[in-house]
Amino acid sequence: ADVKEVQMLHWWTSGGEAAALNVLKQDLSKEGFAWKDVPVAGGGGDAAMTALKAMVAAGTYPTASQMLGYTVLDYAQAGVMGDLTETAKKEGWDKSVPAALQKFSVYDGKWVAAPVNVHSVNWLWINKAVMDKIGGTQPKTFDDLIALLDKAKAAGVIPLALGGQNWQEATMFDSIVLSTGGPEFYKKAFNDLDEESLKSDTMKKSFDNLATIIKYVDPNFSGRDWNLATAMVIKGDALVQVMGDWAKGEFVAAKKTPDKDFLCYRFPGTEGSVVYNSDMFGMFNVPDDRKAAQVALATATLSKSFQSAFNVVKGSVPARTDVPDTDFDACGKKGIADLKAANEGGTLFGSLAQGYGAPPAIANAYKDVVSKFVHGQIKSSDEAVKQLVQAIDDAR
Amino acid sequence: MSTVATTDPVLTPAHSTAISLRGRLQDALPKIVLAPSFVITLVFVYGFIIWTAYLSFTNSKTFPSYALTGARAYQRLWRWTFESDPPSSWYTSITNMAIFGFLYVGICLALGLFLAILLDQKIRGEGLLRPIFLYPMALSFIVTGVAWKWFLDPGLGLEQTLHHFGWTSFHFDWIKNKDFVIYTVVIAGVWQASGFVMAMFLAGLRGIDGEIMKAAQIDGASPLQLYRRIVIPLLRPIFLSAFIVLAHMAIKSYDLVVALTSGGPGGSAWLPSNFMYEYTFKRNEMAVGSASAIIMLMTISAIIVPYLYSELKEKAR
Amino acid sequence: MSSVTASTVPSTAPLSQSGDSRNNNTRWIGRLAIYGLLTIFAILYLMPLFVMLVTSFKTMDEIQGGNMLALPQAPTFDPWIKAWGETCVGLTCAGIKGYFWNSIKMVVPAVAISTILGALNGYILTKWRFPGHTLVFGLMLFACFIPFQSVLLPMATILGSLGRFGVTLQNATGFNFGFGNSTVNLVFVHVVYGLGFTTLFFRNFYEAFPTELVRAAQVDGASFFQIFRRIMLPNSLPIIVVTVIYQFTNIWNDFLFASAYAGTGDSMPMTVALNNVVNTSTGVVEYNVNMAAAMIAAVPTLIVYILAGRYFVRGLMAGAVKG
Amino acid sequence: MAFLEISGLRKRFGAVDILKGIDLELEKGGFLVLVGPSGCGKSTLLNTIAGLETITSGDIRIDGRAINGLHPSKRDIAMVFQSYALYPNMTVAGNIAFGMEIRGVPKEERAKAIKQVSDMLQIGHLLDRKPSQLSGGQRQRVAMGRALVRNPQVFLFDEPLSNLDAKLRVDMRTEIKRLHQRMGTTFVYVTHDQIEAMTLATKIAVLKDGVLQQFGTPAEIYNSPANLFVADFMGSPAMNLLNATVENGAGGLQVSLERPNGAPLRLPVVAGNNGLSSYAGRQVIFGIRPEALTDPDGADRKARSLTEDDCLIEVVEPAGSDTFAVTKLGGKSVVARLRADAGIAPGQNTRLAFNLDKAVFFDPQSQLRIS
Amino acid sequence: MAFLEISGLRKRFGAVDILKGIDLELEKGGFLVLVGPSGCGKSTLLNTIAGLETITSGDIRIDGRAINGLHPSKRDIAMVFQSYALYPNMTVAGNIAFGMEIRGVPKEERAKAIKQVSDMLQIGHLLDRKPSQLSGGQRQRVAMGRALVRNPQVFLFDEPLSNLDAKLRVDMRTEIKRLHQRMGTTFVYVTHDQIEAMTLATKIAVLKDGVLQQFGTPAEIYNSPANLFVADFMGSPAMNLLNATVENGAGGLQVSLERPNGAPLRLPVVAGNNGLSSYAGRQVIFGIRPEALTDPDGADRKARSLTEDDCLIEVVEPAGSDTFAVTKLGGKSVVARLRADAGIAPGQNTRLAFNLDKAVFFDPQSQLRIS
Ligand SMILES: Nc1ncnc2c1ncn2[C@@H]1O[C@H](COP(=O)(O)OP(=O)(O)OP(=O)(O)O)[C@@H](O)[C@H]1O
Ligand SMILES: Nc1ncnc2c1ncn2[C@@H]1O[C@H](COP(=O)(O)OP(=O)(O)OP(=O)(O)O)[C@@H](O)[C@H]1O
Ligand SMILES: [Mg+2]
Ligand SMILES: [Mg+2]
Repeated sequence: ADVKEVQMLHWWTSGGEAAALNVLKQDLSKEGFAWKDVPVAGGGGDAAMTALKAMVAAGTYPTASQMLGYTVLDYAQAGVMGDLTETAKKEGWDKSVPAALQKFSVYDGKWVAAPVNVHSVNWLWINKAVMDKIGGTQPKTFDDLIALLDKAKAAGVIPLALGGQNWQEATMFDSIVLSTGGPEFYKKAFNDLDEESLKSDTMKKSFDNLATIIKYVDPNFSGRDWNLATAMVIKGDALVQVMGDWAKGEFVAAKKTPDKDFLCYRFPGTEGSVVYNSDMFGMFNVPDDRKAAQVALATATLSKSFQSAFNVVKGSVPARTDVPDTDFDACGKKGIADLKAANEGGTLFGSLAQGYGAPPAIANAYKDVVSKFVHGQIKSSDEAVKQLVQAIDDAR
Repeated sequence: MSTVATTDPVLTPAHSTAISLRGRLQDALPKIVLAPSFVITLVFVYGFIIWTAYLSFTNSKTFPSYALTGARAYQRLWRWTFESDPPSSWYTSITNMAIFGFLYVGICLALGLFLAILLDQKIRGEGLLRPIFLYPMALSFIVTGVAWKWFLDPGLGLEQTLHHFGWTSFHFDWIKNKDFVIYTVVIAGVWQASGFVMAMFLAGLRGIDGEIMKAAQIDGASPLQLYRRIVIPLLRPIFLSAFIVLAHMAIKSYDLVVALTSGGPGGSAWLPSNFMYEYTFKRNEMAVGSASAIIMLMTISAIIVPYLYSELKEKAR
Repeated sequence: MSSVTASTVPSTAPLSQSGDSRNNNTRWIGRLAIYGLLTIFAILYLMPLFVMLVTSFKTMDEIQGGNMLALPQAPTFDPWIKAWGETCVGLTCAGIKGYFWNSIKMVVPAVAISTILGALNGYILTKWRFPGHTLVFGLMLFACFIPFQSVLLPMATILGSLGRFGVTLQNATGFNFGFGNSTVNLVFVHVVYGLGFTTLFFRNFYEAFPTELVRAAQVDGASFFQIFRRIMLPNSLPIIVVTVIYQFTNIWNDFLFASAYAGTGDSMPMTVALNNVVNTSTGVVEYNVNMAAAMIAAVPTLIVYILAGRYFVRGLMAGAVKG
Repeated sequence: MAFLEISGLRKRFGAVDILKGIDLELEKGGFLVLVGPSGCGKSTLLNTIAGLETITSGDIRIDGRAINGLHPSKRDIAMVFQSYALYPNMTVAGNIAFGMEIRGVPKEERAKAIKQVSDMLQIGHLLDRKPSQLSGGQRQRVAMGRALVRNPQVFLFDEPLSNLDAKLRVDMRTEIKRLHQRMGTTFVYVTHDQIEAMTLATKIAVLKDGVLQQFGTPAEIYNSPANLFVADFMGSPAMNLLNATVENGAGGLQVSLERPNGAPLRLPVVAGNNGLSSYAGRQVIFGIRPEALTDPDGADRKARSLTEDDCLIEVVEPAGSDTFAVTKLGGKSVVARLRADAGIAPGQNTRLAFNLDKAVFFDPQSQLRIS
Repeated sequence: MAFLEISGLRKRFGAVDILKGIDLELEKGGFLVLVGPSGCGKSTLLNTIAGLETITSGDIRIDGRAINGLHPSKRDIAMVFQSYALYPNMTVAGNIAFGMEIRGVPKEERAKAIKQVSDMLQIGHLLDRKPSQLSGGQRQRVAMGRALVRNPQVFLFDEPLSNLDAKLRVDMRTEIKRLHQRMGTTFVYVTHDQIEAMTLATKIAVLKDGVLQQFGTPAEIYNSPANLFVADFMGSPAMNLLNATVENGAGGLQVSLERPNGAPLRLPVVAGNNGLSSYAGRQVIFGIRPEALTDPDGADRKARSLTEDDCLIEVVEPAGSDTFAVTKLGGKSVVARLRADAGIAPGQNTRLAFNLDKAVFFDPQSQLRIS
């Protein structure tokens, strides 16, 4: 490969994301580095990770690859990641990047990845027109939420828009657990995988809450893509969706404005906490002559200008806490503030559903259980808790 | 033959070495030509199967690790094999495989043959119809999966359309139902592959000697009997080909399930290939993925080998 | 001739017509049933295509708002234009048109090589049998079932080593042998894993091929390869068509190997590009463009179907042997 | 009324006329043998009767019923194909029994029929083999067995004995004759074997290039060929056809034949051949069969007009039961059939006897027989 | 030294012995005709010579060189297959020229050769057709053309004329004979046609069930059959083989045959048949060919021992050139060949002449000829 070239494996192929990456590409080209695109979309990065594994097996490392959470650590453990500590020091990443993220971008004291953004998943997305019609207000507790959903139901609107795919269900459940058990509980159960918490009554209550809320979903939800669920809210067929902040992109694409056409609230009972996931650019152990390009990429990625430009488009918030929020919309501004607060207050938690709470084997086992519960293969919350403990134990 | 070879050089020593050298090369030529294919198969298929089998006894996670750690992966699979309430993903996969494999192969064979026979009746516009039945193969399932998903979705597709036209009692929500979702996979799978099976049978039909068909007609065979007694038995080798192709597609149907059902409600549409892919690449439990691959291969050989044996034995005489 | 027909037919018309017309009636009903069935099936098969086609001419608003099966209210060609020349595949936004060539460069050699090898293998396994031929065939056949997921990594390792070997070789000799070239790699992989099928197809077709013809050609002095080229191949058109259809489709549509071994822009095959257009993790999905792109991507395969279909000829072996 | 009626039958393949208006009538239980040069359309005619080829124009009736459009399986016909067309996937027994099976004949009955017909065809030991494991003649017999087990309205046989050895062929021929007499079924039979044609047929149809040349009983065809083609075609070795001049000689009408050396050969013609007298002084074609031209010792002593003369023998062909000698007459090679040990040698002058009772005469222009 | 030598040749298919030790020698330029009942192994023998079937044991040599392991394409052999085996994708011309093309014969030369051979086979007008568009006989001629254009060391013909009409067959036979004489190539030829066998062969091999019964010149085979099988097999209609008792009669040795009605028929035997005298008083099998048993008018007047007697005619079969009559003698049906218009009728007593010069005798136990 050409030494003045950045080979970048990623799965950001669609409109907004690609446009955002283009900013990076242009930043690099200003410094004289060419961008060699290796896009592999599909399955939320599954296909890309498969391709990456093949590349690593073949010994043809890309300069960098988009990666999620524990994957970075796996690759670092396998000894294929590069070392960006010098750059990190120079750029002061240690201070600006939240510690929760550093858990994944620093391995064995060495910076191996550059975080690009922080998504948070404990959001409610609400159609304002419908909200106004049924006279609802922002729900503050889980029960508020149920009351609101009841109102919608009475008005003949689908109360809750949900896509019946396991990651969507689990993502919603992340929020429910946080809301039901509080920050401490969430951390213990879903980040530390504490068995006692996992089989506690609080967890059972969480499942019961899930069972309650799932009743407000229309019967055809199974298998629905998340963006179709979002579309239901946009069109006013449904009142609310529980989804990560990437859903905002759909609203924006449909030319809707926050607070005017739609509302973004934290999931009731999770105010002050942020359940996050983050995209990272893992940096590979490339030959020395390609290092310069890699450093340039890492620097550009964590530059404030890029962080701002990218995240405005992506709907997420910057991965460093010192980026001004001027270009962000209302929801974005709220997100930045929340992240900052959570980081400082120690209430920034990795999303288990999104692979930031535990390694993929466990995260997927968790999704299995939630999904089976939602679709009735697991019939009671007792059973669900038992299954959850068992599945996580298996996958450890 | 062997006796001949020994007498050969004795009687005409002068020529025979040259002749037999060339003759031997000549004799060996078929084997020489076949050898690369065979060696490639041995290395890249059987070599890799052994590699996979090896991995299944290690503790490989994200990456292969080569320290043998015992049959833990198999123990887990074994336990999962009987976890039916709630069903483990593995249990779902293999039961789905049985349903899907049976229906998919069966319906594709039947429908493919049926269409081929229809098309073989000196049809005008055969050239137009053939690609219509074949084109589902050509389209990437990533996209056709979406189209099917909509089509089968009670809120978007067929059901809603029929309601729209006044047939409001029509109800078809298999794709949303954990007990029926696998049948929608069968439908889409059949739609995709039966055209190719048709093409295979059509090729077979075109190869049958017309005189034999005439003879059967003279013997008084009705068209039905003609096909049942003469044509279909003559297509036996094609059945073998079609069966292998379909069985392999059934076993490898991965994107079909994902694109159409995203795994189905609660993972109820999984097939073993989904399981394999999930564990090997998504869950980074390569040992389990490898073990499931080996078990799949063993199951296949338990089904295929006797079939192959009976099919090939007879011909070899 | 026509005058003769005209003069002879009337004399026998009354009787023959009564006989004929009854038979003609049943024949007519039969034909009608056949065409009817074929039409019904054609419609069923076309249904999903209809959904795709309709969608590809709709605007996004309409897709999100309306019935999937409804005709477009305001048909638009934009999705097609976009799919062809504007949509983004990763960061390159020039549509999918550029990726055809990558795929063709890979598919054509892979199909040709695997078909020819399969034909040769089938020829040998039926007409040049040797002890153990059944075992060899059985092994090649069972190879069809190997899950591609489990060959992905070891194959990558081997291809990687070959690539490094190629670099060394190139440095030493100054000549590029193609090792490590991702197109070459893909051709290789597809040939390896297509062989089982192509061999299967041809072997089972040649099983019924009259051995007398091979013998006659041998007596005529034809060599192993001459018999293959002059006698076997010309009489295998239908199975060649089937094999080409199968291989072309599978290789053209393969995503797993293509994404793993040739994901970079310069050699990215069509499917990876299409996948990148269609699949999105957290972005907006443009269904109309996706559908259009999928249909455009399938055009070469369709062309193959239509062209190859002409060689589904009947009666190839007629008149060859008695028996 | 005729059982099998073919009228104005025409068949073309693409631009080529293969059958050019065939008219035939065969009574129920008749045995029609089709003969003609290779490629003249015999198999095609059989195929049209069976319904395996469409008819371009014309009519085929069986028992008064036009069957033009009738499907082959409805015609109640059994056929032996020239190319056998055995079912390769079935055993010999399966091949033979298929037609009965289709008709729902009970198993025991089938077994009995198979046994009977396979014994007759001497293929009893082959019943479990597949066609690919049989010799050419065995295949042919299976093809015949497949037809013979059935009891159809019409049998169609396309050169069913061509690959059998002489002995077997005679046996089979006898069996066929017996079968025909016993069952009274109508047969249409293609053969190139003159003896088969003569012994089996109740009627012979001679075809040439898709045109019917003559249709009659074997004796008519052999003794009174309608034209030069039929005369030449039927009989083996063929009838000698020589240029001759009709003369009014001393003892009545006579024909004169040129000889290579010297005086023409003059042969008196039996009185009563009226047509010939009008040709006096003109050229005719004189036809005499080899068996009517023998060594005097072997000649028919009862013949009304037997003429002997010396001829120069050019070639001698011993053929076991006979010896054929070739001489030259009327500018042509003439074949005589002599006894096996007539003791002649090429280059010698040998006395030959001409049996003029058996001579026929043709008009050189119209090629038709003068009668 | 022999050109084609076959020694101890054995061939088995699976568990069945097909050829059971064949020994043959044929001189260069010889014409070997293989005859034998259907399924006796003729085609198999031809195939082993061509190298198309492997040999189980034994040796085949051409020109002193063992060719057992040699590839068919290297044997320099041309062959006509019983099943034709035409290349369906090639035209007639292509079929004929294929072998030459493979051998790199220039185009003009090929064209010339095609022209020549297709004229000879009368298929010149079919050169552009595909095999599927030909009649059976035309296909067979193409198969023959494919062999005849070549100039190999050995020609192998497997029933090459079986589907041709009698006239064409005679023409072809003559052409083959001419070709053989002109080229001096060695021929191995399978036929069921007795006349073909007799007229073409320099040597005939009679096979039965994979065992060579007799190998000799045509005259030897016809006149001195080695055993009952050969006697019975060669000749059409077959030789009459009757149970007889040898007696020392008044005029020397005589044989006595039973007759259905009354006194046995006594026939004096030509002196010099030494072997027979030791059988005096014992049963033998008396063989006489139909042509040696005729109406007295048609009998060979030169025969040394001609006996006439009345026989009861049971069946009469007119066959154009001859009439065959069946009578009963020695407990068996006996066929006599009479002149075409011998004027006999079934049920009548008719005088028949026995030509004892031509009689042969066999030992009933060993079935071998007594000489
Ligand atoms: N593949 C085979 N397996 C078993 N037996 C076979 C096979 N091929 C031929 N035979 C048997 O071998 C014997 C000899 O066959 P071959 O073809 O040589 O006979 P043939 O003398 O040519 O007879 P025909 O005159 O009928 O052509 C036959 O009895 C036949 O049934
Ligand atoms: N499909 C075809 N296309 C064109 N011509 C054909 C076709 N089939 C047969 N013919 C021609 O029709 C003529 C008659 O063929 P047919 O098979 O009836 O001859 P046949 O009398 O049976 O001859 P044989 O004695 O050689 O079998 C032949 O000259 C043949 O070449
Ligand atoms: Mg014919
Ligand atoms: Mg034979």
